Amino acid sequence: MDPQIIIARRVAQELKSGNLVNLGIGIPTLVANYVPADLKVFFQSENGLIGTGPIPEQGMAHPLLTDAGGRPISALPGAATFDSAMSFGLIRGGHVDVTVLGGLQVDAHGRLANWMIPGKMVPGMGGAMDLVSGAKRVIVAMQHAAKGKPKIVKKCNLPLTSARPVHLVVTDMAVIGFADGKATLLETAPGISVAEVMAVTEAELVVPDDIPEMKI
Amino acid sequence: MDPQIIIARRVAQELKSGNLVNLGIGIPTLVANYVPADLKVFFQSENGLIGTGPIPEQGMAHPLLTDAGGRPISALPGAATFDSAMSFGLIRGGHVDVTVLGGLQVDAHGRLANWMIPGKMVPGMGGAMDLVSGAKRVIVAMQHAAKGKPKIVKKCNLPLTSARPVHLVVTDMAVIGFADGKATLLETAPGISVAEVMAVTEAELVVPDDIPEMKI
Amino acid sequence: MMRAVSVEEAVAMIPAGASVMVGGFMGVGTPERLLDELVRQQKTGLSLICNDAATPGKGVGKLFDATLVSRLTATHIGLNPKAQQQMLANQINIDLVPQGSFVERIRAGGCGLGGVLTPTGVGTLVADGKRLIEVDGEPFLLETAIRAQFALVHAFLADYLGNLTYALTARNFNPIMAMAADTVIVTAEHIVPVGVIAPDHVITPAPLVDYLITNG
Amino acid sequence: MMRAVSVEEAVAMIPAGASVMVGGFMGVGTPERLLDELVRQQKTGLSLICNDAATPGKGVGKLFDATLVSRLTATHIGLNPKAQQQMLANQINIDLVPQGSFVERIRAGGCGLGGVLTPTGVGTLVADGKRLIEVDGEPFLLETAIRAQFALVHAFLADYLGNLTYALTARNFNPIMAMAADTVIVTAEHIVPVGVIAPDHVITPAPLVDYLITNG
Repeated sequence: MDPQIIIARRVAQELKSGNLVNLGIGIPTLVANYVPADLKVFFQSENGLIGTGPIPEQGMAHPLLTDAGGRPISALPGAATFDSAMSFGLIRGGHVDVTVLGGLQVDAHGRLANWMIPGKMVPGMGGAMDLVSGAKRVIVAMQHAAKGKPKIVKKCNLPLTSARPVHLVVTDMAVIGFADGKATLLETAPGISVAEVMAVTEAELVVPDDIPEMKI
Repeated sequence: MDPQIIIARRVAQELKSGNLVNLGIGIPTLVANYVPADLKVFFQSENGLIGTGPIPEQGMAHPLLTDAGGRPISALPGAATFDSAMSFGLIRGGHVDVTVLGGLQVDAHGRLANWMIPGKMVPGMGGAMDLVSGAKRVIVAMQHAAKGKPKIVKKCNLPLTSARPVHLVVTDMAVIGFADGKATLLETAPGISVAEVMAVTEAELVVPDDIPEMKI
Repeated sequence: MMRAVSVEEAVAMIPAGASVMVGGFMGVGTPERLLDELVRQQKTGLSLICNDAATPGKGVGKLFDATLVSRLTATHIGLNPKAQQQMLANQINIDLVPQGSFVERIRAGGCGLGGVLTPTGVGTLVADGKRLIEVDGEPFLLETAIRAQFALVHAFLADYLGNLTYALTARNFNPIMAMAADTVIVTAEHIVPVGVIAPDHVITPAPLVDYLITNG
Repeated sequence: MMRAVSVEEAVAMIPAGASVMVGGFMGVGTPERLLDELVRQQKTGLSLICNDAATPGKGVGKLFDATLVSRLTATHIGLNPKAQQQMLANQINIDLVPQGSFVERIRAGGCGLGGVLTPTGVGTLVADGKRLIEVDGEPFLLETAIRAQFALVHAFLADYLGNLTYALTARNFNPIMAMAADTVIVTAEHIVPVGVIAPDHVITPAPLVDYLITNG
């Protein structure tokens, strides 16, 4: 299975009926494709919409209805639009139940870096800092390693997105939680051993006796 | 002429076309009655409306359309409604061009007390403190003296509404400004002499050579 | 996910002594059915957060009639003699807040802000015990966030998902309070199917609402 | 009082070097005609306040194409390579702000607040040079108010008085910026008679608008 699809499928299982969910750009966007049809989830687009629907059919897009990347989207029945102050009031105020974001690095305590590579990539933090500071639950969806280089590290050498730790990291190899402020291996991907995960994880990992396999 | 009508007529002359105006309860409310028909003034009701119209005809009132005192009002074509955060954003943000408020005392520098008589009247400040702190121009509309006791005093012994001075006080006897931080007599009411004004004014008054009579 | 419940069930969830925000301005835009039921179930010792005390027999005035309030945060209580008597007899602990600061404190509570800096109240009694913070040489009061256990909100239209709109001056504090409480309970003048309220006309998006009171 | 003017007249009022807020999110909800005219009139050295740099050829992207921007306050510029090049070449002085803080700072500027306390950015690069203020033991960053000389706003409907509504995700920063500038200039998809926009659907009340660009 495609690594991105493993991640998206597994993250989708974290969503509960009634959740207000904000998905970041990249792998997180794919999560919407794997939400069971009977699960009533509200997706927020931080440019001002709750109730984002699929990409509209050819010829049905409206230029004033887009996602945060400026791409045409649709709105489901019961959608709501609002200004940016409200959008970030929802985010920072803890009204977003789950946010799923991409990551460059996550440290041993769950702190995320995902907005800047000094001297190289300075696009700006957009809404990421508010999402990590404010959402009830923050899930990072990313590849476990970049070209063999661990992304779950002892200490981030990239600038942090927030001092607040994330709740869960879901990669193509593992699910890692930070319940007691320590990176803890919770699940491995199908066919991946604990040793293989450890080999590409720089942060010290708490490894409980029983590590179930992801059910995807 | 009724003292309240003298005041209301004179205050109405301060309003300009396009002004956003907030009128307090009491004498200030009467000001709306004396605005020339060709002057396009927007009246705000701080409970969430711009474009307040006259009291509706018998049987035409709606229970969800009231002024800040809870009394039925109407809305003019082009009216706008909004929540209280917006209402006070408009007030504190300097978008209200003129507010007209009642007063208990005004001191020699133009500082107003109008919300509390300790141990006697503690209704609360409502929106008065925001209006005096935020409106572009603050006009106090009040009787010059209460039972012969001056209301324009050296120093307020009642709690201040704001540390920011008001711009103009209009009474049944005089118009007083505070341009240089000093109470200055600008006009007298018809038939009232400067000496009569001075006799019931406790604050030191700057009295220019030429004091015109109010044109009402 | 919003649940539709009877008014009895909803109020049964509110314990005596709870902190409760109630929408409305002089009783306009107040969830009367919830207030009637609070009285019927005799929920005593409430910490009430409401713009005003309305009038006896109307809106939150009913809570004072039944002496259910032990703390009150409000901007004015001038038109409810019972609330004033209870305050002067020290039966109610009262905190009077300027209206603009009142709504910003609630907004801050709902939007994840620690507080706001306002010029309102600087140099007055309201500044007592509050931090004065200078920005570019200008003094501001730090007004900190307020939240409550329950927000009782009255809408004009609610759809089956919980999207809300408000009518005219009945909007006032309702949408702000709907963000600032752990549990949000809503009454509506009309309950309508999903899709009846256009996305651009939704003021309170569905995920903010916990309980909607059913008709009858 | 709002005045209807041509796009040429409106932009002629903006001097080179002015501070200008522009509504829009990735070019959606941006007043394109005003941007085209800024380019035509070659208004150089602008201090631009806008959520993002859009993309070349679209929205504020046009200002970077024409190298008219010398300062930029934004939340991300990742999708505009020209803006990134100009930043890396030190042709633009750039201030990156988290999106929730960005909109709250503008809201504060428009609503007469000195600033807000936000948890976003605490413990990150964003905290550099900012005051850390504790409330009940929790650390917050003080984010101060932003205003501009001009706000360029794009609405969906504008009426002859200047009342505005917005459509779908094109609302974003427009109504917030419409409160935070000395002069507010508006383009609208449709100009309609007074009364066409219901009072409850007005997002920006008429008194906030200084100039409305006429059709054609």
